[in-house]
Amino acid sequence: MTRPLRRVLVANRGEIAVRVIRACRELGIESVAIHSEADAGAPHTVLADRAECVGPPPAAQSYLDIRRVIDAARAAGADAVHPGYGFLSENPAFADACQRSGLVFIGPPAPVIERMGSKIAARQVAGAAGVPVVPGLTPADQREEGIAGAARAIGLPVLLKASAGGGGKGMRVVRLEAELAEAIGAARREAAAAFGDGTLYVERLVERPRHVEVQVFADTHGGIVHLFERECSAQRRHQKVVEESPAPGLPPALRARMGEAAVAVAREAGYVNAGTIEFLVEGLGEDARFYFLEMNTRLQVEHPVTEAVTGLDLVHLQLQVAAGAPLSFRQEQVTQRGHAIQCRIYAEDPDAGFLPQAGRLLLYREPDGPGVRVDAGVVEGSEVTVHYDPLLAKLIVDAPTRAAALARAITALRQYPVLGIRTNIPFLVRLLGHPAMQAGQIDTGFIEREAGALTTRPTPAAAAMAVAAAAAVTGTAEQWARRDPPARDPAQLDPWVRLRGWRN
Amino acid sequence: MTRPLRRVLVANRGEIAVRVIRACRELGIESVAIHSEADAGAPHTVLADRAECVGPPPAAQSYLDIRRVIDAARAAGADAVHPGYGFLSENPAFADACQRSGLVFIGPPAPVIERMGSKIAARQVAGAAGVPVVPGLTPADQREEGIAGAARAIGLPVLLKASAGGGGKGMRVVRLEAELAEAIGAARREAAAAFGDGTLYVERLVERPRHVEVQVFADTHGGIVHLFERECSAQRRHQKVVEESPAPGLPPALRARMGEAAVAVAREAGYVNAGTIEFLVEGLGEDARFYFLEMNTRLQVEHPVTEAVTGLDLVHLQLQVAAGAPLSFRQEQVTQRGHAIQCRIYAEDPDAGFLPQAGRLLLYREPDGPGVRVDAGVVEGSEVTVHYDPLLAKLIVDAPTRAAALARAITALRQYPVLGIRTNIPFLVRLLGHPAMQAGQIDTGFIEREAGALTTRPTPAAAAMAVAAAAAVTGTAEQWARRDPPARDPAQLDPWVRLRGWRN
Amino acid sequence: MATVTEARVNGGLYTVTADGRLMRVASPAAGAGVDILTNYLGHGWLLLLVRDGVRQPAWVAEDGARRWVYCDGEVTVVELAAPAGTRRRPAAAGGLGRLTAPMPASVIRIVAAPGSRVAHGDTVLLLEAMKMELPLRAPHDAIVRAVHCQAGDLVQPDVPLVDLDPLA
Amino acid sequence: MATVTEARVNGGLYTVTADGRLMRVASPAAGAGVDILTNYLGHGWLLLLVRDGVRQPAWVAEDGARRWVYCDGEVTVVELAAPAGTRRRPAAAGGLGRLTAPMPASVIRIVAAPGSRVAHGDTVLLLEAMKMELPLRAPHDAIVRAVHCQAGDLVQPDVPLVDLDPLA
Repeated sequence: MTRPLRRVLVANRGEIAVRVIRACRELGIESVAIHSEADAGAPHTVLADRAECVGPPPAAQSYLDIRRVIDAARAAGADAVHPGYGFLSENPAFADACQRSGLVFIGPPAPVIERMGSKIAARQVAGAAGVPVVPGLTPADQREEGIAGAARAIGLPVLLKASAGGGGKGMRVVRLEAELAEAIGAARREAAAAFGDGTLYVERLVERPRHVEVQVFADTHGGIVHLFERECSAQRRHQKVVEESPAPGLPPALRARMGEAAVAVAREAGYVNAGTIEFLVEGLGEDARFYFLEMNTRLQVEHPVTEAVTGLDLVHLQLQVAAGAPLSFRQEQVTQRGHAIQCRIYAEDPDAGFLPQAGRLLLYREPDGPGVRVDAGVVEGSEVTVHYDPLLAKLIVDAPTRAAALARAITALRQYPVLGIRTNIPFLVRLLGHPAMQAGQIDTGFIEREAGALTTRPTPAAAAMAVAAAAAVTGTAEQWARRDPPARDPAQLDPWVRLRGWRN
Repeated sequence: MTRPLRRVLVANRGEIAVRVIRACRELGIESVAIHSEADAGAPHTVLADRAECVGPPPAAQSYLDIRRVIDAARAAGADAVHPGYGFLSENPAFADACQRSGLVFIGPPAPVIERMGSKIAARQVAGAAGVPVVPGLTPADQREEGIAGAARAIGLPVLLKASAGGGGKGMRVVRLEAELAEAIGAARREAAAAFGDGTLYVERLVERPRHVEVQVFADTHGGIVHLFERECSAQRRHQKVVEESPAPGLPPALRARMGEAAVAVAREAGYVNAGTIEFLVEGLGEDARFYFLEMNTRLQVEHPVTEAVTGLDLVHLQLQVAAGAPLSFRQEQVTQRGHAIQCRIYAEDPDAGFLPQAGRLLLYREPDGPGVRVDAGVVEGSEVTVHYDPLLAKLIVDAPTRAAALARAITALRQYPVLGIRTNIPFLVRLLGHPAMQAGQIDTGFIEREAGALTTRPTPAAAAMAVAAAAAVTGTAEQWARRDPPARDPAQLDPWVRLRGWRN
Repeated sequence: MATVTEARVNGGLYTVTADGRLMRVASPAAGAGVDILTNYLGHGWLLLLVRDGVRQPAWVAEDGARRWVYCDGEVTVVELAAPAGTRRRPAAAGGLGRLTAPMPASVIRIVAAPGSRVAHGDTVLLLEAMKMELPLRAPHDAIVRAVHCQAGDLVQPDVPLVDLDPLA
Repeated sequence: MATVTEARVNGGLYTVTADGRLMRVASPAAGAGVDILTNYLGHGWLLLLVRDGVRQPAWVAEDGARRWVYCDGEVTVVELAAPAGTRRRPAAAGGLGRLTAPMPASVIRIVAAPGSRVAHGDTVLLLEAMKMELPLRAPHDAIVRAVHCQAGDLVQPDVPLVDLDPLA
């Protein structure tokens, strides 16, 4: 049944394309990058063995164009396609087109993507697997009146979501009747732009829920395992910001039941390869209950926290399962060890409404050291453009305990200078230091409620001094380099020694 | 019994000082760096909360000067001292001076350092613990004739070692009578320079041995555990180059017996804090035997591979145990998961006899991504001086299997440009790709035997092309930056698109 | 050899004495000063600040007349006074009467046509960047005087897109 | 706009055509050429080589007239032809008759005094750098003519330390 992959086209860009290309190389598989005209020379195209240009900068004309991507795979002689996340990863037409072109699609079969991508069908699957769901529906009448009517029938507050995809795109909370019309229009346009399908789903809003998801993995031989949970409640506008594993305070019995429920849903769906079952968790401790929310039929942005606690490499597993290999381990061999936290580094200005930012990375130095992993789609000198998702990189830390992991993440963020463009790094430092985050007690509405405390901070005294000094750092870098040549003569005193004298 | 540490002086430099300072910060402990005049502004002094200058560049007048280091600790108000590895870490007089100054020495008590630092006493301890040893002695007559006589009595070939320390300094293999005189002189001078003590130890040379060591940890409450083994057979002139865990091909029963033997030696020694029991392993498979070689009474350079497979943080544990806390886990809770490999990045020229190199790091970019950890003592722009050990950084990778870890390490090394000074990175790429390394079948003599195959390689075709192109890259960096300003207008075509046209 | 510069940060006045790689920053208001060792990092600088013995690193990047600073977990961007003869970039782009894009974006829709009346907070123009909608809202009650773009345009920051006549 | 340069690497002749960030390197001997896209990386460059569709990155750093190149796991240092009027560093420092330190080091001991006879391989001078002993050995049978250093000296590379008179 095993058919080794020789050459994989990675139908994505940014950090996930880099991550998949690396995994291919580690397994002795050739990689083919695709890129738009704006991404020629981007890190994922530098790392790959080959690359194909698939069109002009707008994603709809390049990364989202099924025909061009398939043509690129054929032109490069690829035998398989890894979709990454976002873009075409949950588009059944793409999975289908790959199969019809003789390309292995590294993910579940097209009909499974289609079924689990439909909120209604996915809920039916969960129901058939005996897993509880949150009330909601995709109105047959998709006009504004039809969606508004459905929202009223379920009862406000409701959540509007793109029926075709996840990731916070096209998602809106509606609490007041008066907000309905504008929210429906905005959600529909965002959904159409992001997924090529403006169909909306309306759901009862669970107040103060936690978002806890379970990673599942299925091979083509009927083997299915779960790889424990991820806590993703730190969200801003339904966009995850910080993810961790294990979920803090999750009772062991609940964790076990959620794992079993996730495997049951995947089995009921006929699932293959990596997938994620998202749950809402309501309540605390032994009273907590969970509801099936949706399934993501692809690798998640936050898969590294699962890798850190289980010691598995999810992209290696994806490639192996896609080649027809059975899972090499059983459920009881999977361990959840230590604590991992991922911070998403976005090009956005937290002090200006989290507005996405574009520009050149003048200084970009990643933190390193024990328990620190950075998955990046940029390097120093990269130009961040307006065309794509503002995710620059992910910082993943792991440590023996949650407290140590939090401290490690904060230390790493404070050693992560990204200059030339605003990022959310300062916001992340404040978020991880917040008492509720330190206590592990946050729900999906936390960041919105605490927005004020998290986004404003007076310039620290040291920073003001540094700014004053920076203003005095004149001359070009080249001039500066000449100003003080390296002290190759060991007898030459370092200026710091002079500085000590100066201070007396 | 617990006395929390508030402020720790790190009596070291380079990557290990950086690593310890980070650990302090993660545990909420203030850190004090020390530095010579050559190291003002070095990464470890930038990261620390405070720093003290301890003297001029030569180590003997700064990092090795007990009085100055103790004075620095007092001046900075430290309540504890972490010695790192090398320098004063295995000097019982230093541990003693700390204690007499009211400073907690983060390591074992001075008498234990002294006992286990003496080859004779350490062998007696091992013998008392029922662990086999390799024949050898420290001649009472330390004149050349006395040492030569001992070598003849044991029978050539023999190994001469510094009685006072490890790390390959002062170590010489003597196979021929004619080499004895020069080897004794050189070993004695190196021993004296490195450890302040030229006393030599003479040992039977075990041919084609593997060097496998076991990490142990003991608290002040009688708790002792081992954290599995490290394979350190990839050595050049007794200096470890690549370390890994688990040791490839080590039979599980032998692993278990070595772990028990290590704990027995540590218990017999009255050991406290982190230590390593080094063994020589002779033979393969079920016939393999092990001999106690020596004990290192400090953190090892290669401790990160143990951290990767066990999920523990050894420096956190050191700080906790030094504060009087009991170990928070039992032996049976320690797991060895996946496979980890460490490569030491040295400033040395493999194509010129591994001569240490000095100079400025013009370009220094670390690899990142899944399973990649870099512990570095330098940053881009750092000046590497002639005064200290040439270890710049350590690359540690971990992956679910040894094959994946090897592939990951090679991929990472090939993405690790260090320019401006020669390093052993190209050598490491060749070493990890060697069939014997891929098969996990190397002994401590492997690198010397294969020196030719490992140190020479014709310039690859692509590299020759790159060199030709590099010669054409003219103009200063600043001029270059101005030459092609960022394409902020998305309509502006990227040059790569033009290049495609050029190729047709 | 030492040069002395004055810098104003958040309304505070700082005196910077620089001598090669060494600097001392003093603020009359803040009392004691801070000593700084500058390290050249290739395309930027690492400043090591020392005050009362406690150290703090700061990274600095150069962007024309701007300096970007990362220190103590916060990013600050400072614009140096332009030499005489060069045009200074306005501190806040867009004035009371005009709307500008905050970043490069594409225009999705003109919501309020020229001549129409908009209330404070009304969306005047809908932009999109990085797959997110960016509504440009009226900062006050106004009449739309002119619109300088159309749907589908790619627009740059700091370029006026809509002129508004404020209503009293 | 394109500039054409010739470079000699390992005896092979390469023609480099550069146009902005694009370069094409061709070698008459090697047949097909390679296309290169240059990325500016702050204090160095990242070259992206493409040959027959296969890509390979190369990092380049500038060090005066030298270029350091990391490509395909190997480091190569190339010295550009010096402009007229500047002194070129000798390709191999130290000649047949003199010994030099391979790197900055300190002198531990003068083993062979001026006037003494040394055989091929004999240690003439003992240096130390980075805690390792570095013996300087006679490259041939010789008489030591002069020693230009003494124990304890810190010595720089490329500076003659010992002069030898070769014996036939």
